[in-house]
Amino acid sequence: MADDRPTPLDKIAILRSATPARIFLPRAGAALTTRATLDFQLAHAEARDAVEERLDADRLFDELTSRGLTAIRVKSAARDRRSFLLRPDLGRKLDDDSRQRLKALAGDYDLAFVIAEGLSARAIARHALPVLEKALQSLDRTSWNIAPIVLAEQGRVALGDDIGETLGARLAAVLIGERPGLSSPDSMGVYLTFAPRVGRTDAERNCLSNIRPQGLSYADAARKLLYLCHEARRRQLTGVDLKDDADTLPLGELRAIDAKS
Amino acid sequence: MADDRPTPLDKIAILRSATPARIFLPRAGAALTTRATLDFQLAHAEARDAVEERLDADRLFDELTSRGLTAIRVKSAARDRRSFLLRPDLGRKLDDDSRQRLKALAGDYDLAFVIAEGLSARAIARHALPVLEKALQSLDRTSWNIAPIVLAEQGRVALGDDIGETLGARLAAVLIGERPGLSSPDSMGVYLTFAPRVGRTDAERNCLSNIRPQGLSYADAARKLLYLCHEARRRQLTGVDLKDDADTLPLGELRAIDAKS
Amino acid sequence: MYATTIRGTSYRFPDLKTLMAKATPLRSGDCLAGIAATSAAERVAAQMALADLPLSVFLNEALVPYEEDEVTRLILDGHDHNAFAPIASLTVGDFRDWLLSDAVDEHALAALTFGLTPEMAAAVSKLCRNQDLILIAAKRRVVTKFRNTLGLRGRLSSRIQPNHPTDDARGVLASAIDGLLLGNGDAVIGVNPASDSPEQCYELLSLLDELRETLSIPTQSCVLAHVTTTLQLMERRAPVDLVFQSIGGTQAANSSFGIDIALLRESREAALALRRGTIGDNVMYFETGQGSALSANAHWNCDQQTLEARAYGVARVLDPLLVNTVVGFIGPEYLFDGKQITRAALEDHFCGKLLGLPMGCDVCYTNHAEADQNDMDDLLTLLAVAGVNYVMGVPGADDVMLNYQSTSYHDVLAVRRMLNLAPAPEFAQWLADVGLTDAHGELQAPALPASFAPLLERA
Amino acid sequence: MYATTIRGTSYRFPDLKTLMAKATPLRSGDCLAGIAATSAAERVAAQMALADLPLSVFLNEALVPYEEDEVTRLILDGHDHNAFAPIASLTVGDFRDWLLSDAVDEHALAALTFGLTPEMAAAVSKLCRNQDLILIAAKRRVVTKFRNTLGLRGRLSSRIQPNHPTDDARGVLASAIDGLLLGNGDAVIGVNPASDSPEQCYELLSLLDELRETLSIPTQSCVLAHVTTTLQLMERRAPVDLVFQSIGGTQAANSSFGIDIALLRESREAALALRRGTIGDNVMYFETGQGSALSANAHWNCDQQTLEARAYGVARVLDPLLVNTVVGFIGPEYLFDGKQITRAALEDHFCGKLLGLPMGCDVCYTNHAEADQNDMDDLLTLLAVAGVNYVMGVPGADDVMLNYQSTSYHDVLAVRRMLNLAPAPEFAQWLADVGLTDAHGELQAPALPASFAPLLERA
Ligand code: B12
Ligand code: B12
Repeated sequence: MADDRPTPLDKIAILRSATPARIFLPRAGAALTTRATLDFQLAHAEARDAVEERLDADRLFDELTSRGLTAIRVKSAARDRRSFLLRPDLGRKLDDDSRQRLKALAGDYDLAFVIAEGLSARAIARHALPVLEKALQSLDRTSWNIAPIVLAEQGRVALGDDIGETLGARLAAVLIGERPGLSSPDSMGVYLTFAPRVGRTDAERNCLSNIRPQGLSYADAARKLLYLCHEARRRQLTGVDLKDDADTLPLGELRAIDAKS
Repeated sequence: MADDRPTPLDKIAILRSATPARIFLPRAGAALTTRATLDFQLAHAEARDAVEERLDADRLFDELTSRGLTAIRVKSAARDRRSFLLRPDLGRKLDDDSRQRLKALAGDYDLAFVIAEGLSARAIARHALPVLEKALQSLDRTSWNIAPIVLAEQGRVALGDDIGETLGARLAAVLIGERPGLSSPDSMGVYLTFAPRVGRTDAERNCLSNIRPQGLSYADAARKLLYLCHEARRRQLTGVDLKDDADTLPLGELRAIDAKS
Repeated sequence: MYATTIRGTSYRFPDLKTLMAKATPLRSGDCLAGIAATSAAERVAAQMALADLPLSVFLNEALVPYEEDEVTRLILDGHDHNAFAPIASLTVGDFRDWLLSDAVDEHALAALTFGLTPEMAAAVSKLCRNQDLILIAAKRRVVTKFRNTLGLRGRLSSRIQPNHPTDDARGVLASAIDGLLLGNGDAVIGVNPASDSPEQCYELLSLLDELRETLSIPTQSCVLAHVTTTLQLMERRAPVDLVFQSIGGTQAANSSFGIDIALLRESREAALALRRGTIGDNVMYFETGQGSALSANAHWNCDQQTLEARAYGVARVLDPLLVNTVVGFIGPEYLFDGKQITRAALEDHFCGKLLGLPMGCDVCYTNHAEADQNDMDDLLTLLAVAGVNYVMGVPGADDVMLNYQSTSYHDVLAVRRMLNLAPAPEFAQWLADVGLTDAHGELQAPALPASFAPLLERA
Repeated sequence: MYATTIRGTSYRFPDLKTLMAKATPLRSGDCLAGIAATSAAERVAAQMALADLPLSVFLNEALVPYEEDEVTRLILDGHDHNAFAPIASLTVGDFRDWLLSDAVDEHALAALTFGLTPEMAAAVSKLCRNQDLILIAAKRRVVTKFRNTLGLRGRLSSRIQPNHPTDDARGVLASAIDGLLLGNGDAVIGVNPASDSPEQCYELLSLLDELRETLSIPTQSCVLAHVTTTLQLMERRAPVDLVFQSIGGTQAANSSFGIDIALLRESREAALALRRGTIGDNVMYFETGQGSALSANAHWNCDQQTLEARAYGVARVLDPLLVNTVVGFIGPEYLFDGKQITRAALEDHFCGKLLGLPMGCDVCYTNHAEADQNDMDDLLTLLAVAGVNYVMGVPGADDVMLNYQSTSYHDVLAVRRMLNLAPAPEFAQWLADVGLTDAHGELQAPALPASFAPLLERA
């Protein structure tokens, strides 16, 4: 019944695989066909569930330590999922107990990694560890003193400021679950902030987004992060004045620069 | 600024007092003027509060007994205001304890009065007692055996069926708070049901509505109720087959008929 | 048994009515009845299963037993197989696509009318987004006549609802005049009587008739008493234009209203016999609204929207002039908030139109619901885009007798202006003739037409 | 100190910004900020006090300190006292009546533009019902030009938003072609780059420019990178049609975005110098949205809607081609559900139009908000009635990079049909020329115009 629009357009069909976007959907009059409409509704139902999911932090913590990484678990001041969603201020601040425990670990760190479920626990469960590992592999550990990995529950991006400041880190990289999309319930972002401290604005950070198999690959994410970390240290800043020019340099060269710096 | 529509229409202005309705409101273009709009919003805020109000049942109970009336307090199965609003089934049924206590009073009654706050506690607080008293005055107590007055919390109209059946009354009159309107937060209704029992439909009851000073007066309400009670007993029914023809008879005549019946 | 599997999870629905209920967008009434989907995923699963169902299933599986319900009998016995032919082979999902498709126009929809059962209309509505409900309904106009022509494209009519807590004649008159001065009242001037007194209803009927006659208004009047009262009054030769009645979607619901189909037919015959219509003989006025069957425990575990569509099945065999879903009227136990009210209104209007009814809507809410005037503004606009036949005009949107908020005379003006809609043609002409509107149909600065003067003398 | 007394209870508001906040319809962001009214009664009290306030108060009491905020300085220093004259003596309440009145038409509103401060627009919007917001906004059209004419009455334009999680050229191209085939893209073909790499942005710009050139589409393209990136790229002579930037309503908010007004002006000059516009030189594209200032703790305890209007105060001095409130984009902490999103969108569109901006709206929601596609259907329809300049066209409404739901190419089609709206005239002509639409502007059955072939060869 529907005017199955794309069918005659064989030439175009080859483009369909080029994007996960819902392109070339058939139309019924001026609307989507029933099938496309219901697919959408289903995806919405699933994405809603994804928002409610919580991270299995015990498990991730075990995985971190079993890989020989020192890690510490903290919580933001948001007590439950609803207060996390409606009170971003709470998700940006450590709870008192966490702050005390972090303080005890304070030191002279070049870089602190923070893993926060943010709005997608699934993203973190899937991608945090691989990206972290790749990043740690690339970094020259003789020149980068890395703080214990901080695994944070109910955290927003700016929680990294509080954590970085408390730990005394010169750079904080927050791996965080981006809000779940209809076709991408597990997208991860990394936000990098030089001289993290409470009150930093987003203009003072850099961002890598859409990290997941269908988006920015683990390898590319780690490479770009390496570039940004290096440049952040060299130029003593992150934010709008630091652009992601990683693509202009091959990874080998990057590593070389990094080792020198 | 607004085209103050009614002002030139002096002739019409005299009609304004004929109704509490919001007539002859000035317009601004195709809309109400700011003043009229805000008056409306205020009334809405107030009406919303009225829905939440609960009846001071202790006080009403004391007033009933201090007038020498035998009364009993019962509750519907609705526990709180929200469940009352969203679960009419609960508001139509006695809770277990109330049922037991009512059963103990069961007898051979011609008429049971039920007072239920329904959707407007204010209506009941203001109008239940005066209407009840006027009704009781009119009824010939030698021919009408009246059950103890039942004061019910969180009750819907059909709670009278459960109560009437439990008490063994041949007729139940439920005085109930109608939903609060914007200009009438305290409107009371009376629903009369012959041979009340659980499962009666609304087609089997009669209704007097809009009882309040700006609506049906206490005296008229009592008069109409008397007529309906009388006819209900005479014709052994209430509902669509019984029309309110009280107006065709003067009160004296009604009383006379009542005494005879 | 109906079932569907989504990514490994399988969902089962024991029968058609359960499937229909689970496929319904969330609303409090279905939750109250205990038949709503328990998760968004289950709801989509039900919609997918429903989409794959052939429409003809509804001719074979009755949601309310044929033997026990005269509405079911009316629906199934009255089904027009020829009209059904164009869609006979479609699934419910295909049917939605068919309705939306460019090829299906006003005529195709009109031809389909009696080929469609209310349950089919309800089913397809459950697969429609609000946008679809608007797009499809906008294709279909249903035109009816009594003393004027209602429902034409580009028109929006309104009922003047001049209710008064004691049915006071002057009070009713005042409200009605207010409405007329604001260009309202072409659908009907209709009073809900506060009392059940036939005497009082007679007086109201006479009052409205006199008003209409005095001003020569090409419209109709109505006193919305119980049909049995109106029948009595017609016997007494009261000036009854339209017979009003609330109706529901099951025999049991109607019986809780004290009516059945025979009684409705009888009242229609009686009204027709009065021959008061000048240009048409649509003499019935029905009101409906989701939740009434459930409230009367007369719902057979069907979802409230399907039952609402079935009420339209009753209405349409009686050729009404006006049908009106009083959508937010009862309260939050059936439609919780502005969102549910909006969805229900669009569904009702859509189903009613598909079934061939001259649908109006009482865009309204009570003070115990989670809704406000902004929700009504939105809904009124959406319905006007969807081509609703008429809406209510209540002074200041505040009904001082029924205790709820509806649309105001001003709202009608506003929406007509917003979407360039005019009143019924005969009524528009009258407004111009008495000087209430200018050459462009725009309402004039306030002035009392000369013809109104005698009326006021007496008031 | 502002105060009002209602039936004996007196309500006090220490300053103008508190009064404004308390007078705002309920929304989660103001609750989060701790400045919302705590009861419906307090809200009405604030609205009543606000209604009685002379508009001129806003020229004397700054909500954000003049000394500390360049946006305040921009607003107050740029106020046009002559244009303000017609309303100089009005209260905020009177001003609402004035805006609604029959006498005030499109020209009166256009003349008023720079006589109005953003705070005045915000204030009056708080007294408006949704219907008023629609009625008034519909009077005002704002027309802008670059390669086509946007914002004319009876037109609805759309942005093709062909985002891709890795900025893949073929993926972006595929989405863009889909949009064009569905008649979208007259406002702009605009990609949000997933990465912050200037190199990647350059490639996207070249891709879009080639697409537009190859097909001779009378439209413009944009890569929505940070303005500093776009500035760099313009220096490198990348084909930049429009400069994009997110903006906020306070200096602090803008600084949290890494921008200030001087930077915006500089970028505008750079874009103008490229002389790429053929029929006009509106070269800026701004996005805004309630909540961004609060999120950056840059809100000075002002309500989010007032700050949103102030962002328009920034935008309008830069003569943008497009401004777009991304209304439900951030999440439930600022706009909780469909109802709040709808209200905010109508307010934003209203304020933007009054302030003279070519307002579009990203009718959208995230999956953590209490909203769904039905809410968007409603809102899109309402905005189209209100005369919104343009909306987004996202394939299947699902942005696979930004992770939220917006309006689809199909939605644009649907609403154009529903309300009989056409694309920008030059673009409509192009659609007809390449054979995508028929003589009535209706989209044709699917077929690939010959001109698209070479493009696909290379893809
Ligand atoms: C809501 C309402 C309805 C709803 C009821 C559904 C529901 N679940 O609530 C609907 C739309 C179905 C309805 C239908 C009718 N109603 Co009605 N309804 C009202 C209204 C606006 C509010 C009632 C209320 O607040 N009740 C209080 C709450 C706390 O109690 P409840 O248990 O939840 O409500 C029950 C009763 O209200 C009952 N009910 C509702 N209407 C009627 C009418 C009669 C005659 C009876 C006996 C019972 C009854 O239904 C409810 C569920 O059991 C009143 C007006 C008012 N200001 O009160 C008119 C009102 C009571 N209804 C009226 C009428 C005439 C009718 C109809 C007969 C109209 C018709 N011609 O069909 C029908 C049929 C009623 C029936 N016999 O079943 C008249 C009664 C006049 C009179 N003095 O007899 C009133 C006063 C309005 C009017 N003037 O038109 N109604
Ligand atoms: C929501 C959002 C916004 C909101 C943020 C407000 C808020 N309170 O959430 C608004 C609309 C204000 C916004 C603005 C901008 N954003 Co933004 N935004 C997003 C989005 C859609 C979701 C972010 C998310 O889920 N965060 C996770 C939650 C759990 O954490 P959160 O603490 O609540 O979120 C914080 C961060 O998201 C941060 N943030 C948001 N955007 C950006 C951008 C940059 C560069 C940085 C450092 C931080 C940042 O703001 C939030 C509050 O602090 C992402 C796309 C995506 N798929 O993730 C783009 C995205 C992160 N934003 C992007 C851009 C470019 C911008 C702008 C620079 C655009 C512009 N030209 O002005 C501006 C300015 C940002 C700044 N410097 O402040 C890009 C970043 C590209 C990159 N790799 O650097 C992304 C990937 C989208 C895109 N491709 O266009 N954004």
